[in-house]
Amino acid sequence: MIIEALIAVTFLAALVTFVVPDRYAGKAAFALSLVPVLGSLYMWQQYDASGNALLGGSAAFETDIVWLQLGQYDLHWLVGVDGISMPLIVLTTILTTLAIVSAWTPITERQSQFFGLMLFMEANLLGVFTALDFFVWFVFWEAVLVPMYFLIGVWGGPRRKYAAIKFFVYTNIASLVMFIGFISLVFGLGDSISSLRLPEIAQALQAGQLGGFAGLSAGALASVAFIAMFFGFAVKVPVAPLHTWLPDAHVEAPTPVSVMLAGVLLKMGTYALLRFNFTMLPETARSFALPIALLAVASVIYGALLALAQQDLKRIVAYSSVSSMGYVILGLIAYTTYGVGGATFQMVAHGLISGLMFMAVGVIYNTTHTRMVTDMSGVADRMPVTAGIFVAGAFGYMGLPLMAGFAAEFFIFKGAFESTVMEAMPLFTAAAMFGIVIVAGYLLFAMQRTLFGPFEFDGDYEITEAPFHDVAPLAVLLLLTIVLGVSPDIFFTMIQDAVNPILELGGAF
Amino acid sequence: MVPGQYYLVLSAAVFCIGIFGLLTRKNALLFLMSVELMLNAANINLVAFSYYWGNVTGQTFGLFTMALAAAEVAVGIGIILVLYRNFDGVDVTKATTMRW
Amino acid sequence: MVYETIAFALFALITVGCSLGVVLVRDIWHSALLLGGALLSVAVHYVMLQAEFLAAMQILVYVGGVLILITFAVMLTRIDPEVSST
Amino acid sequence: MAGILEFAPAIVLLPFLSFLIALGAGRYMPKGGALAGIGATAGSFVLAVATFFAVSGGQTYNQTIYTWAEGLDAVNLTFGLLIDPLSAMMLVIVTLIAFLVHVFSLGYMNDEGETGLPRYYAALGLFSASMLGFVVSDNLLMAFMFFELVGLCSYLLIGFWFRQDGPPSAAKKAFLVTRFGDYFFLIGVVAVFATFGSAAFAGPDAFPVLAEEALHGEHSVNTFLGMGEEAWFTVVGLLVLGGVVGKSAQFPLHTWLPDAMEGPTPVSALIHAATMVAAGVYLVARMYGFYALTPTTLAIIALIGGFTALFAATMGVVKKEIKQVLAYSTISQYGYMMLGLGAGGYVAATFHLMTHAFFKALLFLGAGSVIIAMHHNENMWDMGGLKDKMPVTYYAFLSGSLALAGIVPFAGFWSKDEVLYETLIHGLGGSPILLAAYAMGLLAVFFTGFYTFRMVFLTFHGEPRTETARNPHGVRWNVKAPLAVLGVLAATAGFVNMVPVEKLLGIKGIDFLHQFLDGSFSSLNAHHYAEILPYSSSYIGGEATTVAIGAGVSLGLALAGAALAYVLYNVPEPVEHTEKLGSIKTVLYNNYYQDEYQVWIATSVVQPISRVLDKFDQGIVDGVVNGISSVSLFAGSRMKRIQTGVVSNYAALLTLGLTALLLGLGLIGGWFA
Amino acid sequence: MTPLQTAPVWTAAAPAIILAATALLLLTIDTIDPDTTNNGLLATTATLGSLAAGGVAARFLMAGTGMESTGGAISLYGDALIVDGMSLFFTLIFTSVAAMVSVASYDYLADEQYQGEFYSLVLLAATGMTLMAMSNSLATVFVSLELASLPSYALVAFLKKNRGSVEAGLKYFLIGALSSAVFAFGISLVYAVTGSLVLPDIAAGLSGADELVGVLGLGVLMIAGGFAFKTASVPFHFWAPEAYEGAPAPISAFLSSASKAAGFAVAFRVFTVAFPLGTISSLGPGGIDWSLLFAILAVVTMTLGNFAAATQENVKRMLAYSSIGHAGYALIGLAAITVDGGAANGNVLGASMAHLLVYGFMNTGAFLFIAMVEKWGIGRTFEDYNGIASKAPIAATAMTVFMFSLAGLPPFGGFVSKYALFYSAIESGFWWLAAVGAMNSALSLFYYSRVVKAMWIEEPAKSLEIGSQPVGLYGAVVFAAVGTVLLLPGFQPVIETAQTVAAALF
Repeated sequence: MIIEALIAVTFLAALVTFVVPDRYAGKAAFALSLVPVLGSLYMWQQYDASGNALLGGSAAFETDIVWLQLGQYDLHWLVGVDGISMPLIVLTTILTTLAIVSAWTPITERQSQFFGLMLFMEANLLGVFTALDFFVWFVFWEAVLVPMYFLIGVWGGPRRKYAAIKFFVYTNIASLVMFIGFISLVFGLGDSISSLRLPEIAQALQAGQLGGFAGLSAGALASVAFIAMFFGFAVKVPVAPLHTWLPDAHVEAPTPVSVMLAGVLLKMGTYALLRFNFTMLPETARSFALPIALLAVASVIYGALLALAQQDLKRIVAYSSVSSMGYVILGLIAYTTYGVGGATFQMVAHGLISGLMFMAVGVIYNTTHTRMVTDMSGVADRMPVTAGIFVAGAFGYMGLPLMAGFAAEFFIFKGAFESTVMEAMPLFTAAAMFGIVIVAGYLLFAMQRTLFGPFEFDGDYEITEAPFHDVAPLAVLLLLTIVLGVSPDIFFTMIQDAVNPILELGGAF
Repeated sequence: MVPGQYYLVLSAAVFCIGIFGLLTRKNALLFLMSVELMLNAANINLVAFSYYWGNVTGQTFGLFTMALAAAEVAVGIGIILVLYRNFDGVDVTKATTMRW
Repeated sequence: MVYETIAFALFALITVGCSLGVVLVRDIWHSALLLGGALLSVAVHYVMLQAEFLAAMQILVYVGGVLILITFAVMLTRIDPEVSST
Repeated sequence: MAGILEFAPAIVLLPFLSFLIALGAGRYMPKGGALAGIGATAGSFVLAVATFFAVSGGQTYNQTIYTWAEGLDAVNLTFGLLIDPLSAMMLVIVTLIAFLVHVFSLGYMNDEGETGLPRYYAALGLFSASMLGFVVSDNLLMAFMFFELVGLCSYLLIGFWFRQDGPPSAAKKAFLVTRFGDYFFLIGVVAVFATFGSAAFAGPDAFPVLAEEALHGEHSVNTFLGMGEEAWFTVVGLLVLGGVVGKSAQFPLHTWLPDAMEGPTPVSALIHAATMVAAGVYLVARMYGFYALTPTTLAIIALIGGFTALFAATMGVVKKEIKQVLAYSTISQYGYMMLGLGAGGYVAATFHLMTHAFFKALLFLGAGSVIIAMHHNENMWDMGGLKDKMPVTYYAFLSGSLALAGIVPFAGFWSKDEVLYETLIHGLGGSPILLAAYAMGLLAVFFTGFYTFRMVFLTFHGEPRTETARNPHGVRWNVKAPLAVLGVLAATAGFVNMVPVEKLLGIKGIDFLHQFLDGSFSSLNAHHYAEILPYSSSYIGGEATTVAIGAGVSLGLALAGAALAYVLYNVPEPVEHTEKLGSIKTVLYNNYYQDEYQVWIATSVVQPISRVLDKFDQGIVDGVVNGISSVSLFAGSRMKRIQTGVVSNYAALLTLGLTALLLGLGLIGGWFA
Repeated sequence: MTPLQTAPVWTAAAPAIILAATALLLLTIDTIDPDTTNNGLLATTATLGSLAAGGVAARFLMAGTGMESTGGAISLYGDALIVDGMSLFFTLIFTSVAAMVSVASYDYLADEQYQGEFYSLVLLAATGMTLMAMSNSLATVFVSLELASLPSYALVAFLKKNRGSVEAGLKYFLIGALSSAVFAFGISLVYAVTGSLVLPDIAAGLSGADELVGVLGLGVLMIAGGFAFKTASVPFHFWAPEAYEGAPAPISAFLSSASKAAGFAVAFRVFTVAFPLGTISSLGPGGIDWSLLFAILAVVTMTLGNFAAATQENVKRMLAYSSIGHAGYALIGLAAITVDGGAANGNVLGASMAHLLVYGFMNTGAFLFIAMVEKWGIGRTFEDYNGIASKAPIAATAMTVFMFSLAGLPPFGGFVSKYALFYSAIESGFWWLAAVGAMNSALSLFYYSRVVKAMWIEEPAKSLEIGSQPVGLYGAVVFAAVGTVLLLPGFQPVIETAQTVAAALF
């Protein structure tokens, strides 16, 4: 029941925050958000699952209740946690709390609504990462979009309306396509399943129960469903060329929201890809290895090159997220312990680091009121601590060893290189790895121009060191990044435990 | 005995004339009259086939139709009168404040 | 048999003719009048189909009720004979 | 000294501790945290020396100490320590130089009133720690990780004066160029893992050993892309070499190094002598067992080395700033080391790595001393006549210069000569490529002698050419002491390995370094490498004759270069003689346009591509997305026009619709039959 | 056969009787005190009457009245009316909508005249709808349909000084008159072929219609047209945008929710009972494939509704078009019926019914929110809605719930009902229909979210003032919102009931 309690408490916290007066909303939300943090840490400490929750492994804190009997397939309230979701839950709660703190400065109006929505989103995110019934999962999955829509639309920048609508409609259409794909798969399974519980579906698929549907043979159906689902999730990830909502959303969103968007929401896409496409349809995934690897490499390189062309710090980080998530796709398609495990690890690592980068950009923005590279230089002169953390975060993003990003990327590269899904994987891996050079390029260029050099600033604002509560979340994230980089096993063992059953399916061993 | 098809043809003709009037005339009252014609076409069928089938169901329904036609006309004329008051006429094509 | 058919044809003609008149003549008064004719001829059909009661009702309700209502409405809504109908 | 090797981790951790102390508490400490760094590096040095002697005594250490990532059903990724003669030697060098640089920094930074000292000393501490971690790495992954950390530290230190325009730019360039090399290195690491399932340098799973066995058909490994084993090993070797080329500033990735002079001079000393640049060459030496298996790789290493040695030396001859000359000399000298490694002279290259560390650190610190004296003016044309004003600096510097130029009996002579000698005999043994490399290396000797003494003469001899040169700023003990130590070392370090003397005079047993490096792990010693090398040796006349000819020629060339410099520049009023070079001058001033083409690639190729892609992304990719919505909305706006507002039209459309349905359904249903 | 152990058979029609009686009671009250300015009594009476009828219907549903568990459908008045689960289910929709509309009208009509007539017309229309759901003969279908329509015409034109309202009334009436003529003619043709008007008898008489399949087909098509008018489906939808836009907003709510549902109720019954697909599609050479007909109508209706809604500037009109779109979704219930569908037929029909119930809440709520905005006198376009949330967050939250639920987003009732609908359609093999529906849902999100955007995201105009806090409207809107949300977790009983009662039709 702890999962239910966690979600319920978070919902409750959201409700409470909604009615707290604006002045206290930020502090209240922070205090309340500590409860889910503690809850998730407690879960982590009590965590006792083994194997993959979808493939016969035991899920921790599982609850299974029939919710809706509709037609042939019952809908269950089925939640549980395995090694793939546990780290993401911890990431979600911690990042939300930090994002809330980082919102104290920039959010100056309608605070109680803002913080309430943040918590509401957290609750739904927890639902996404714990739900093991398709329907429950989908409800949470979609419900995440609603607060995000408002968070961008109400508190965002000048073009926030466009960005919010674009984000909302784009991702919703993607969800729909995915939904259709998945449901057609369910129909292809016919009578071999009796509910939409993901473990049941996954196991039926492994048992070769998939039949034809809508005039498609079983194989064709698997391919069509795979493509539809991949499309749906790829938008969320986002994989180039389906990424164009992301820069707009990031640029317009207020910093704490960007943090959540990059830190957790993008992970929903990769998490779902892993849970659905790569777990349920391993053979199909393997047969699509070439296009998927191409997309992954394209995302990495294309995203990185785009980041190189940007003048807006947030846009740079936004495009670099596209690039980083490309690695995840590459890791997933590798079907090796290090590949898939590394991809999962990258979800957490990138969550922390991109959160850190967005927050750092935000702290600078709070003071300078601009994010344009061309508008400032030598900021490190006035904000040494922020700049220092910015530099550290940037190096983390570049994959500096002993920070989480390197661990994740190395795992992925290692896993992808030795992958057996196709002959040319080493070449794709090498191509994708070139991203680490470009990422260094644009981050170093950006830092050189904004942070270093003689101090110059055209605006009317006085540039001084950011307040403690702005810097503290940065420091915490940096610390977490380093801890995870020095000791990836904190999560990596757990992840592998849940990932390995997936690999056994496709005969990777 | 006149074959049923004849009545079908007759009623169809009347129905079509009704539709024709409805489509070509702008006067709301003529619209009403055309509808009356169409309803009568239905009634012709009903009565004719009531006769052929040898039950009174059709005739009974014909009565309902008449009554409802009358009620409809009453409501319609009410509406036409307010139309007249608001739009200074009974031209149905004049009331186009809402479109698209 | 033949008489019946002839009678049917005759009244069918009247019905159709009057109906056409309703929708074709310019003056709305004439339309109303022709509608009355059409309705009456329909009543004759009813009689031929052994639905005398319905025929009576047709005359009472339609010609007696509906037509008069329409006439009233025509009177009430008539602004200018030239533009009242086209 | 039993068990001293158990303390080896402390060698790495002490500087790391000083990093933490300086970062956290540096601002509250006297000297801005310098003392912590000095103490830590001194401690490390003591431990390193102890380790060195323990290793000399035959002890070794190869242990995993931390499992970084445990693989379930997959390989573990670990950290471990490998202490063998090579790493022990390197530990001593690094800790010594780091210690001296810390001391020197007291004079260069603290006494000059710099701000941000805690940051400086923290980075210095981390730099030392990273390099030491790299040196003791027992596997390629760990090596890579510390390799990268070294890169980070160089970035932080080169860009130390971030409030100016130059240093951040140079720092960025340094990191970026080396990152480009590291890209290949990382692929190499991954490939090694994928190929051998292990990246250990030593022990039963050592990948060089596995590779050797694989080539002998005793062990099977994974190869990729349909390549044979030897071809694949060559590819892997070259990939790792990418990192080496970047970090050790070999052609064509050497461009960052001259720019890196923007950093504080002690940092330059550290980077050039013992840490970052040395890391590349050290890596090749570390996994020499792997490189020795593939002749193609060796040939490429030798060629790169020889070419770089010559190439950089020619650029050094026209530079105006003292540190620039030194920078190019560094590139050139590392070229020699690469040449040595590529030519099969494992010991020779290692030897040169050692001697170079001493004399190059010396030269940089000496240059730093001069720069202090000159109030941070680095232009040699503004100096002159300094030898009387600062004799300690002068004699130390001269010792270093003689070593650099390769004048007997200074350290550089012995090591450089051995490198060239190894190249020569192996080249004669049937590898014409090596002969070409040898020729380049030999030619570079001349240039080295020339630019070295041009520098010495311009700086110290003649008449002072500016006011500052006449009244230089004094330097304190903290500058002089390191110079003195290194000056002695530069003069004497060569005696540990006097192979020519041994060969010519037949005195056995004075090639201490050879003996030292022959010890310990059987798969990691010089002896083993010599066995697996694909070279054979051949001599001109006898062995002794060859030695004599080689040494004579190189010494002669060095002296010739020095003499030319003497003629041209050891005059009271030296002038630039570059006009005589004609158009070559421009080329040399511009460093063969190496920078230009790399900048051109960055700004005129990559940036436009990224801009075009950005346009493409905003216009086409996003345009499609927006287009779909626009089309939908347009369709909607057309579709709603049906609703004309005229009720008659509605009736007509309704009838029409009904008719259409009637026709459609009727045709399907055959109602009209 | 008795609904309750001791009650006589006619009590099965109690919901309709209660509604009619309440309408008469309202007229009586109005007669006693025609000039009253306090409409609390009228609104309360109307609400209580609706609730009572709804309560009885719910009680019957739970008791299983007219369902197989208690002996099957109860037919009244010579098979003219029939009480079964489906009629009760729809009665529940009508009455809950009527109740919400009545409560909301308390504020909306505060300054209007003829309030007694208004409420009694609403309840009479509701009675007509209830009867529609109970009709078992084409005669009663026609009469009850007119009973529901005639008050609606008057209600739409209720604001007789308002040109929009009058125009809406006129158009509604004219198209309605035309449609009823078409409908009547269709009935006459069916009668001509089968010789009966009672639905099961028509089905029995179909077998001899091989010769006259064309006539029968035309009749069926015209009858479908009559229903299409009532449900605002293409091509009989033309009245809807104007009528919904021009009518008083509570009436728009009433028409677009209850009246539409009534149309579906009667269409479901007539087509499944009188024209069983198995029989009618095998007549003559090609038969009359009304499943195909509805499939076409469904696709065209939902596409047209959604596309036209996407570019509206007027929120009410946007909702009007969206309501057309939703008619398209509900049509899937008929379109996805197959000859050998078996249980799947009942499932898809039931899913459609369940969707109509959820739709009743969310759509009524949305229109009532518009009513509230009209009451505030803010304006009708999206721009006028800018920043409403800053002044009236609760109402705006409710409206947000309606919009997202209408778009089919979780976590609201509209999501699960749409899911059930599309799911059942796929189950019947009409995956392409579900796909079109889903695609349209995606498009609809765009315009629904525009409302939300306007309310929450846009800056309010300087002049934005919200005068009053209408209690009744707030109550109704919040009630609808709570209902919309609760229908997600509480969807189980709804869909179960709907599918059970729908299965009884086959």
